[in-house]
Amino acid sequence: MSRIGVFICHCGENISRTVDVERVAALVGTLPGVAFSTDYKYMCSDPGQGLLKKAIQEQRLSHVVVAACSPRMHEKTFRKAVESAGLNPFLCEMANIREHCSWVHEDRDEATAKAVEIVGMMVERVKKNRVLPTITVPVTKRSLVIGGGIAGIQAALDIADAGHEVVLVEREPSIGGHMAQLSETFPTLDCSQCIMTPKMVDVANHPKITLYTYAEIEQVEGYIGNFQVTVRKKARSVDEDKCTGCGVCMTKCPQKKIPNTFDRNLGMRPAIYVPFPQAVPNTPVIDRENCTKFKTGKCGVCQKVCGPGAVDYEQEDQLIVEPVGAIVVATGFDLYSIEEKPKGSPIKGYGEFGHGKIPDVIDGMTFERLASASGPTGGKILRPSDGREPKQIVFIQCVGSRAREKGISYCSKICCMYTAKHTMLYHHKVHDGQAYVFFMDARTPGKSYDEFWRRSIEEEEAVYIRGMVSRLYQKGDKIVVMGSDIAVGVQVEIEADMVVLATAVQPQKGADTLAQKLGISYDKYHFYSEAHAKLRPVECATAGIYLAGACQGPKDIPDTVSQASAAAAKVMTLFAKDKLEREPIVARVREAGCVGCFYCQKVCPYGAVEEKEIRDRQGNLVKVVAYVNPGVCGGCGTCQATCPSKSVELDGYTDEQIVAMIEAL
Amino acid sequence: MPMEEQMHSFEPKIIAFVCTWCTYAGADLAGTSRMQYPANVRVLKFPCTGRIDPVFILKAFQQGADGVLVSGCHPGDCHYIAGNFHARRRFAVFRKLLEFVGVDLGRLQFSWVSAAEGGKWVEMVTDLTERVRGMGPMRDFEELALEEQWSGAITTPELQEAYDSI
Amino acid sequence: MTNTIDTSIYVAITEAIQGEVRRILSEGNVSAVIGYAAARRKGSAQPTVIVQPDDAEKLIFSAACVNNLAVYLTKAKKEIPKTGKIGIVVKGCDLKALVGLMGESQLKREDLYLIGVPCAGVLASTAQPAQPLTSDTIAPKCRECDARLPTGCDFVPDQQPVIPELERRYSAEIARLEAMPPAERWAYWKEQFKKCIKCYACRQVCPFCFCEQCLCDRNKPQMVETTPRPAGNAAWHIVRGMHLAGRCAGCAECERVCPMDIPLNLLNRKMAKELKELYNYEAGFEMQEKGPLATYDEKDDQSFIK
Amino acid sequence: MKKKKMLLSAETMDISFVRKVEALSGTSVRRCFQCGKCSAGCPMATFMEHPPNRVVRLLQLGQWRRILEGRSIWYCASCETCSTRCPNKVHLASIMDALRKLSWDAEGPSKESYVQLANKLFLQNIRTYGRQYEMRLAAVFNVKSGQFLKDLMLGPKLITKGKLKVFHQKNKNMTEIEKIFSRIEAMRENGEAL
Amino acid sequence: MTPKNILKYAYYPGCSLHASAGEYDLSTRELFKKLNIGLTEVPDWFCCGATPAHNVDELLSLSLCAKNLELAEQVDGDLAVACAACFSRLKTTQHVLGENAVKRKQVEKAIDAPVPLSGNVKHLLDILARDLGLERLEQAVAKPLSGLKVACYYGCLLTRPNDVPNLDCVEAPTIMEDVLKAVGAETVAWSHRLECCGANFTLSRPGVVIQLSHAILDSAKAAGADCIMVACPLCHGNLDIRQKEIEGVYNALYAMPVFYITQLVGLAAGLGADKLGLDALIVNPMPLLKEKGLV
Repeated sequence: MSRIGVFICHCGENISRTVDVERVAALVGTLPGVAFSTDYKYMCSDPGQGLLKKAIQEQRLSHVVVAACSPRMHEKTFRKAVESAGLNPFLCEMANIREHCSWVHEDRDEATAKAVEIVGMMVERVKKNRVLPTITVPVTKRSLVIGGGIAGIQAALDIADAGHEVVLVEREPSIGGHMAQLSETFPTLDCSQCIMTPKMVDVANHPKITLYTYAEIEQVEGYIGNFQVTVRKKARSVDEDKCTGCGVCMTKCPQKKIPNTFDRNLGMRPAIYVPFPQAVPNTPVIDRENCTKFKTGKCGVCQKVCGPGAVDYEQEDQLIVEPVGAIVVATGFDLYSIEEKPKGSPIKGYGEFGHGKIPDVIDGMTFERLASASGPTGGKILRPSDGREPKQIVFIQCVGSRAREKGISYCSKICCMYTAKHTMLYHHKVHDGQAYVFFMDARTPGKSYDEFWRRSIEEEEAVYIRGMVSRLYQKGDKIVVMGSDIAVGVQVEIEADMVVLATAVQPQKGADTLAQKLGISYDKYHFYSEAHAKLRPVECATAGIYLAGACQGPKDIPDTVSQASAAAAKVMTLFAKDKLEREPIVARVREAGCVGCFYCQKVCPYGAVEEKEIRDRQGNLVKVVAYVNPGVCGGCGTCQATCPSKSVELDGYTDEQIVAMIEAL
Repeated sequence: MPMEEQMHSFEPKIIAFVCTWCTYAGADLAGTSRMQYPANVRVLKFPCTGRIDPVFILKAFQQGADGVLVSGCHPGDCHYIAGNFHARRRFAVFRKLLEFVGVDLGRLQFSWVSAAEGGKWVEMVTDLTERVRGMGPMRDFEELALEEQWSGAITTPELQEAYDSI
Repeated sequence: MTNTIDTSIYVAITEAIQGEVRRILSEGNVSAVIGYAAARRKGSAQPTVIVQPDDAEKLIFSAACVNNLAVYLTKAKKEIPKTGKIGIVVKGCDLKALVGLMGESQLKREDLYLIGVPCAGVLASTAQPAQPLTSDTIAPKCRECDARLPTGCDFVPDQQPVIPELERRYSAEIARLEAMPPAERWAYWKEQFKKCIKCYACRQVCPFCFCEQCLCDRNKPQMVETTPRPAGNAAWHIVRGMHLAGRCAGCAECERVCPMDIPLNLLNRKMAKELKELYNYEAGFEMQEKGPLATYDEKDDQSFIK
Repeated sequence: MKKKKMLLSAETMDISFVRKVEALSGTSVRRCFQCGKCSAGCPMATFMEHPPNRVVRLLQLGQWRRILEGRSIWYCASCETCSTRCPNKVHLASIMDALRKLSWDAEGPSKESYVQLANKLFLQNIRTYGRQYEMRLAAVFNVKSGQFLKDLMLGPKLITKGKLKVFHQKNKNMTEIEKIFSRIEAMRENGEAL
Repeated sequence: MTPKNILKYAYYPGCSLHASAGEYDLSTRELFKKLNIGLTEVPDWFCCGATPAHNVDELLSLSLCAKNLELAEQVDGDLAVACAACFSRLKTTQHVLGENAVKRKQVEKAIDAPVPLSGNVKHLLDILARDLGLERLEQAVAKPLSGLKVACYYGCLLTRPNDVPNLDCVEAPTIMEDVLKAVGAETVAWSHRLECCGANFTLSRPGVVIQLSHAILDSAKAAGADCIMVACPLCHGNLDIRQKEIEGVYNALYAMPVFYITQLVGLAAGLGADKLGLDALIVNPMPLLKEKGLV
């Protein structure tokens, strides 16, 4: 028979004003199982807690109910107190007679009666409470970083510098991501390559970082502190250990007319290639679609010319399993394309801007390549169509962004700033040229951002025109831009030589499939969802997985780097302990009852349910039942509500406890 | 007693199944904002609406609840990612079943009440309480409990014995 | 007016089944076959398990072959599946149940050899086994059957059942009840549930009631009242209805075996109807990885939620 | 007219004119980011077809003709409210001065010849008398603007009150004034000043 | 007597004070005599060009003002200015030429002399409130203007634009109120102290003037003022001379005397109506002053 102690708090007058606490104490004192019942002015005060502890010891209490404020306020306080008195904290429950009673009712009798019932319910509940040991799970102090852009690089370096091993996985043949493609960066106009490449080299040389390029995530198993990640290392056809990066193969490759995607298809590359000269690693990849050897079986020049004999046509994809304790997702972004979109996609293209068929209508990233000193034009701004220098250039902001009708309603955040930057770069390179910008509004929050934008107008003489462009069309070798200046209230028409569209920032292709492998949630645009927009902006709801950079939402470089370091800090926090402690409110399976229908597995938001084989002594399979991994379980209890035979129970919220409360009505 | 008088003196029992993150917090907010509402409601805290088994609702009615309120986080706000989405389907189906066996759905209310919606909580509780007050006590299950078995004409001692042993 | 339903194809089907079963048993593709055999009473049939090729000729198919044999793969004869790959004779309605069970990881397709039966319908529980199959004697479920030709089986005799359009009684009855005011409906079901004697035959025969320990037998806690009295009965039938929602494929065995003639399938049909309307879900021949209540859509209807 | 489509190009945007305005007013038109505060506080905005902010906007686009074709600049009261409150230190009042000057030089075109006339007379007065001769100013204005009876009622009263002096004594050092006027004219002729 | 007590100024009346605003000139001279502050009129001063000049020819406007500043050099002491417009022009000239070397060269060429930028240009208000100081002003009071509710009207040119006249805060000046409080008057808080009266259009577009001035009179009336006080002949012209006309157009009745600051301060200092040219005011102030027992 349980010996329950009930403690009624006055909360100064907050409760006692409307609830007759003495009476409540007296009445609940008579309930079966209640061995001790009292009231006190401030239960949460030191003397109050003292009273509680004393009673537990003197009265040899088995369970405790504290009737006071909301458990959201003081449950932890009292459970601690109970624990320090030698009882398991989960044998203590709170009855909320303040927020749910004294504060919301005026009639003293009503309130008192209700308080008695509330406490009564909790008494019945606490009888069924079980001792719950705190759960600990081991932590593998290695981390995986997905994506080798600036976000991934920053996170990887931070974690590695803290002395933990890092596995960095990049889909492309080289790390560097979009930042490596940029010419100069706002608001300081320092050259992207100059600040990026050293970091890339650091990654390559860091003893704690294992770098897999030209690789993708195949499968993710396990849970916080204990992930098993399978990485698919695509066949490079070049042996990284043997290759010296001399580059002869590339110069000798007869197949040289392949558009270089890194240069947004403005330049050409051979079939065996590194995407750009400063690539890390500097090991070429054979593009098997376009390689004559792979297409026809003939050629094989690269192999012949390769001194160290690194070229290996037989090479195959490798699957590598990496045990890690934490994962940082930094898959970054991609640019929206104005071309027509396949049926079914919510995103539409811009027919009014020519669906990408007008050669001299380019997007921001292409302009970056044109402006980049290491780009296909050596930093000259030239028209893709005829290589002439554009004298009238028009920039259009918010293409795709903030256009519900086109399928995207969010602001891409970086375009205002990089368009301002583009006008400056243009003005520096084409002195007799004139830049125009059509914009809705300039969004320049950020340190010395607005000053930068103003500079593009006041010093670099860009003409900003407030108002969206209605249509673009080719007229001879000009592009006619039909806009309007809403400040003047008249239509504006410009015959431009080149038009640059600030197209929307979207998540990388395949972001959704990766999310499914990781078991993290994403929004309708496939941006990854953080656990809490304000208070947990770098964590995923799935424990042990963190977000960095534009994969979570449009971000500029400073924000991306900050978030990457934040994610790294989160990982280090996790790694600071050898074992992970967590509240033991988790589901457990009663194997005897479980018939293995795995409804629980189907509804579990955390993928915490695994299959477990029950075998007899001879080792023959008796049955397959569900097993809930306490490390992964989030404790929502959806499994229990779904289980037909109620063979899975959520500790702390068992059917017994709940039914006991209902029956106490 | 006469109907009106009975109606008048009738204080319905309302039982509320709520999730701890949103609605329970919302109810707390109603308290901290000192809003007032009928004292008829008893709150049962769950981690998530996903944990709420339809059987509990049935059980509540059998235990003499005159009205049941089930409330949790708005879609998308679930602390456990998707618990409330599962709950939504479960209850959509269960209420149809109850309706089909003749339970008046006026006694069963579902709602999303966020941690910021103390006012909405008060509105929910007040509305349901007053509606149920108007409908009168939930007699269906009570009467059922009083009903004798159809084959219950216990004529012989053996039957009596057999019956008692059940 | 009564019109008879042509069951002549059943003879050919019986022969086809016997031939196939003899083959698979002798070739050793399967270790046992669950099917129907003639029973003692004239025209009646009963489930049987055969392991010898020679016993194949015992197998029959007739309008009296009402049972849903799927249940023999779950709890009734749990030991059978353990013996290896099993052959089983299935009508369309039974096949749906099997498919459902696969979805709930109770069975694996590769462990089964499915012998589908083109079915013109079977007799109602009220009819005598020897009676001819007519628009009156046909089982109510067969009146609205949309699965006369099982698909995805390993073997199906190529006879084509032909039967006239029949009045859909469940649909009619559901509509009638829905039209009532709640109180009347309650009264109706109260009468029905009062009859229940808690023999649990419905649970016993249902392929989906495969739980080793039923929620309704638990006493710690006692989730629902268990007494064989109206209160307990109502609780049982409501819980049962809920647990079968989105799973029951409509073999109507529960209703058939009910000694007190409670229209149990009515509840199941109602649930099926709602799930079709709400989530466009129907039990069928395609295995679904997740049932309608094991998944969700962010856009699900929530008009009933304030 | 002011609704006509703008064709923007290096040619159509007369930046040289804008430079003149900036030189005369000593303020930059590019600084303006069209917050509209000038128009919000302008006591005369209701009389203008291009409110002050739009005047600056048109300058930014080198569309000065659109401004001078309008009456806006002649309805500016030079109260300096705009300049005082501009968040970007755009001295709009000076820009207005500059625009009037330039339009004056270009001989209009302006619908607002009255204001122009008044100003011209005012300066002539200075040139001939050194100080204002209000009586004459008013009278001549009325004659030239053909509104003989304008403010006639005020006249006698003012005279009795000694507010309008019928006789006016010239400055003794008129030559100096004349010199200033002529030197400035000279400077302009040989392009030393705008 | 400490040197600080000796106050003497070069005096630039401006055209209006020699014509339509004679009473302003008179009252100024009388008041300063009373307060024994020396005033010596700048010999042969020219018109400053006022608004029309800078309106259409800034260089001319600057040159005229520069010339006047140069003339003022002959008389010692800071330059005291009565008219807000002249004050604004002279100050602006100093400011612009101080900042813009190009323009300064042009101007110096035009007047064929260096421009004195150092000399202080002061408005009468400044002299009364700061040079003389409110204390000494209080001491000088013979007949406090108690009970007189005054709406102080600054107009646009007195304080604007930023960092040019530097008379007082551009958006919330108090200098007029300070002076009047010192002489015992009551000042009202009202909305249109700084609005423009449209002086520039007195001649060319009276309609505009009437519309703007009407708003000002209205506001003063609504604030419960007995009278308005100005420090600028142009404002005075619009509010006083055109008041009847405005009343006609909007068929309102203001009967709101419009005083020059020197008239009110003079009154308090004990000067008689004759010495303040009160008779020159179009709207007759006598009834009000009698009522308040000030004459």
